[in-house]
Amino acid sequence: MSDRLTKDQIAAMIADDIPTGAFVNLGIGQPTLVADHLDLERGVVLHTENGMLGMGRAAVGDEVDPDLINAGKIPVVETPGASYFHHADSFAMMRGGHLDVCVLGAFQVAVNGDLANWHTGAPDAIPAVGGAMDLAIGAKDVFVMMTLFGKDGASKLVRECTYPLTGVACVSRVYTEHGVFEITPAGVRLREPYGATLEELEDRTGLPLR
Amino acid sequence: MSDRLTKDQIAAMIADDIPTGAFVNLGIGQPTLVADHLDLERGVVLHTENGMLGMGRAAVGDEVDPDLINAGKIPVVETPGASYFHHADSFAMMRGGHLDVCVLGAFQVAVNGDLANWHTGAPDAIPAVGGAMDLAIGAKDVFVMMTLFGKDGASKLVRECTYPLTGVACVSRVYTEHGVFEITPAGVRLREPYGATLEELEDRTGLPLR
Amino acid sequence: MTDVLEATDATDAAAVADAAVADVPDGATVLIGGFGAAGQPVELIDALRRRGARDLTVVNNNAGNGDTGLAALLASGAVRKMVCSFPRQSDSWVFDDLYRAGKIELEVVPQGNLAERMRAAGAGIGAFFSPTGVGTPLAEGKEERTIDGRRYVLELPIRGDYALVKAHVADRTGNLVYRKTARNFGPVMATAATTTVVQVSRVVATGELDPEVVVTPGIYVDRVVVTP
Amino acid sequence: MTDVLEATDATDAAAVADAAVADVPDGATVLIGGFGAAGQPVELIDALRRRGARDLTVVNNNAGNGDTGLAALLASGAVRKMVCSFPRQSDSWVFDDLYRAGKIELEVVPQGNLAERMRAAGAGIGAFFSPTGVGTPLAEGKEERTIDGRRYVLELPIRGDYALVKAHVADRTGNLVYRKTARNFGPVMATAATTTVVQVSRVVATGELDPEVVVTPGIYVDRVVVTP
Repeated sequence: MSDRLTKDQIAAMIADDIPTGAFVNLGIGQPTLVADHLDLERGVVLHTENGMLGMGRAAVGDEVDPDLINAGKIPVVETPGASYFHHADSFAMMRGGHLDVCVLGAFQVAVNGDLANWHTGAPDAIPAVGGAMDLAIGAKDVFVMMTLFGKDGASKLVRECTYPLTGVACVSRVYTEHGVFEITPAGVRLREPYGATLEELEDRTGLPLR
Repeated sequence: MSDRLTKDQIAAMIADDIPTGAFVNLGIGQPTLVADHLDLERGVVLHTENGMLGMGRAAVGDEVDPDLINAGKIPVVETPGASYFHHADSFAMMRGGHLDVCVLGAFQVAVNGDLANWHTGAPDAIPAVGGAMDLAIGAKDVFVMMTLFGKDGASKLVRECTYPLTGVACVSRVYTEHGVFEITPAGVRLREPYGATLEELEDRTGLPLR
Repeated sequence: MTDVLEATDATDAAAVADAAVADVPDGATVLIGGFGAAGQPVELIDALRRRGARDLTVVNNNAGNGDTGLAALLASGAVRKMVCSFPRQSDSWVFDDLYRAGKIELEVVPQGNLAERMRAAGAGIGAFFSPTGVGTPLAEGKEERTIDGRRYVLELPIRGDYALVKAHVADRTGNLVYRKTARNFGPVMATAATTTVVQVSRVVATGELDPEVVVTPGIYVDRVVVTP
Repeated sequence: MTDVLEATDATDAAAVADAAVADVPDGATVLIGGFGAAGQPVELIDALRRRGARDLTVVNNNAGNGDTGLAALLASGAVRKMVCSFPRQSDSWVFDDLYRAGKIELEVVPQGNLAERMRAAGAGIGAFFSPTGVGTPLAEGKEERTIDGRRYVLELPIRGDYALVKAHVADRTGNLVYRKTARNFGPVMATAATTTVVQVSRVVATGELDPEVVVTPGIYVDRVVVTP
C-alpha cells in the first residue's frame, strides 16, 4: 500500500484534476499550494474574489504592490490576459456559476456534500465568513482539501456536520492524506486509498466507502 | 394675457428649471428640444439610456459614428467628461434614483402624477415601452412636456388616466402651451396661465387648478 | 477556454461565422446584442439565419429594422418568440407583419428590467424586486410587494442558451472591449448565456489589452469570430 | 456636481479631508471601501475619526487591521455597529477587544451578499433572492424560497448615508478610475450612498480620462479629495 499523501502530493493531485483552461478559485490557506502544481501550459486561469482574473504567483521584491493582493491579502503578480473588476462583478462571476472549480479548506464535510468551514460553533468565537459561502454555492465543482482526521483523531468526513454549515450539498470531492473521496448521490466513493486500507478507513470514519 | 407658448418656449422654460449641474435624461421626441436651450455653462450632464453620460448634440457630417447614438437612435457627439457603460449599469443609474430630472412626452397625466405615455390602449396596437417605465420611476423629478389638449380637444391632464399606465404617481410637473402645472399632494397648481385664463383652463380641463 | 475563429476575407468570414453558430439547436433561446444597429452582431445573425434553426426565442432590445440583420432572421421564420422592450419602430415592418398575422409571440419587457433580468441570470440571482412597471399592464400577474414604503414587482432571470454579441477588440483569452454606445447589452448578455459567441473587428495577442480596461473578461466568452 | 478639494501639502491634506467629512452626523451609516489595506481610504477615515461623530454604523469587508485607519476609528469609540464579511483577522485586536467587551455590534454578511446588497441599493432593487448562505446560520430568520429547483434567501439593500472610497485618478467631473485590486468595493459603494466622498492621488482636467475606461461615472461622486 502507498504511504499517506503529503500536502504537496495532495495539492499536485488536485492540480492534475483541474481541466485544461479551467477558471479556478483557490481558497485561503492550504488550497493556495495547488497553484504551485498547475501546469501553466494548460491555461488554467486563477480568480481572486477581490476582483481579478489571471492572478499570478506571490510577488517578490520589487514586484510587491499594495494595490495587487489576493484574497489572503498576500501581494501577487498579474499574468498576461488578466482583468480587474469590482466586488459585485467578482461575486456575480462566482454566484453565477462561471468558475469551473474552487478549492476550499474545511472543518467538516458530510456525505451529502454539506460543507462546514467557517465557524467552529464555539460560543466565544467571533464569526467571520468572508467569501466562503459564495464560493461554496458558486463554483461548478467544489473541491475540499483537508486532513481526513483532526488532531483529536475524529473523522472530518462525517455523516452529518456538527459545525455550522457554509453551504448545503455543495462539495463534489474531498482530497485528503488518505486519498480522494468523491461525493456522489450513491454515496461516498474512495478513489484509491493511501496509508490505510479501505476497510480501515471505513472503520475509522464510521462511513461506508465504496 | 400672454400668448400660448410655442414648443420652443416650453422647451426653454424646462431648460430654465433644470438646476445647475443636474444629470438629465431627455425622452425621445419633443423633449429633445430642451437640449437646444440648456446653457452649457451650467454644467448640465445628459444621460442616454443606451449607456452614456455626457451626451452632446446631434452629430453632423464627419462626426456621424454609427456606434455613438442616443435613445432615439440619432447619431450624437460626446462631450468632455463623458463615460460609457453597459445597459444594466445604465438602468441601475436610472432606477437607483441618481438622475435629477427626466423629461418625457405623454398621452395623459393624472392629477396624482400617474403617467400614461407608452400605449394608447388600442387593441391592435403593437405594445412597445422601451425605457419609459424605468425613467418614470427612476428620476428624482419627472417633467412631462406635452400639449394640454389633444387634437380632439380633450384634456390630456386628467382626473384619472384612461390609457394604460407607464408609472404611478411619478410626474412632478407638466409643461404645456398653457403653462406649467405642478403636481402636488394638495392638488394641481398652475404656475402662470398662457393663452387662456385660469378659469377657462379649469373649465376646459374639468379640474380644479389652484 | 475561448476559441478564436479568424476569417481572412469576406467569403471566409461567412464560413467562420457559420461555424461559430453551427450548434444552435431548434428551440434555443438566443440573446442578441445591439440597440438598433449599434452593437448588432450582423454577421452572426446572418449565420444564424443560414443555420436554419427553428422555434427560436430571441431576446433583443428591438425587433429588427428594415430587411437585414435581425429583421431578416425574423423573415426567415426562424423565430417563435421575441422578448424585447421596443418592437414597434418606423422600419419594423417585418416584425409588424408577423405579429399581426399571429406568426410570432411577443413579450414586452421594460428596457431596464430586460437588462437586469439578464444580469440576474449571469449573477446567479434567483429573482429580484423591481420598482419598474408597478401598477402598469406589464406587471399584471406578477407578485407585488411593498418594501420600505415602495411598491415593487418580482422579476425572474432571463437566461440564454446562446448570446450573440458584437464587441470592438478581443484578445486571444477572450477579453473584450467595446466601442461607445455599441457596448449596450453586450456585456450583460455575455454573462447570461451558456455559450457566448462574439464578433469583433480585431483580435490582439493575450496581454495587449490593459487589464484595467477590459469590460468583458474572457471567462464569459466561448467563441470569438474575427470579421475583417 | 462634484466638488474637488485639493491639498497642497500633508498638513493641508488633513484639513481638506476634514472638510470633506465635516457634515457626517452622529448615527450615520458609512460605507468604507477597501479589502484589507488595498483601497482603504485612510486619509478620509482619519478625518472621520477626528470629526468625532458617534454611533456610526460602518460597512467594510473587514473590521480593521493593526492600530491605524479603520482600527483607529473603532478604537475612538465612534462606531456602534460593524457590518462586514470577515472581522476576525490575525491583526484585528482592536475590533476583537471591543466585540468581546460588548462595546460593538456585529452583522456578519457573506462577502458576495455584502457587495450585492450595496449594488441593489445603488440600482434601486428592493430586494433579491440569493443562493448564498442558504441552510446556514447566516440565513436564519430570512425568507427562503425555492425558484426553479434551487433554494434562495431574500436579501435587502444596504444603503449608506456616506461612502468613503479610495480611487486612483479622478477628473474634475468626478469620473474615477481605480488601480488593480484596490478597485474592490469602491465602485459599488459609490453608487449606494447619499453622499460619496472619494480620495485620489491625482486629479486631471475634464476630458483627460478616456470615456471608455471610466469605472465610476461622476454622477456617483459628490466630493473628491486630492491627497498628494
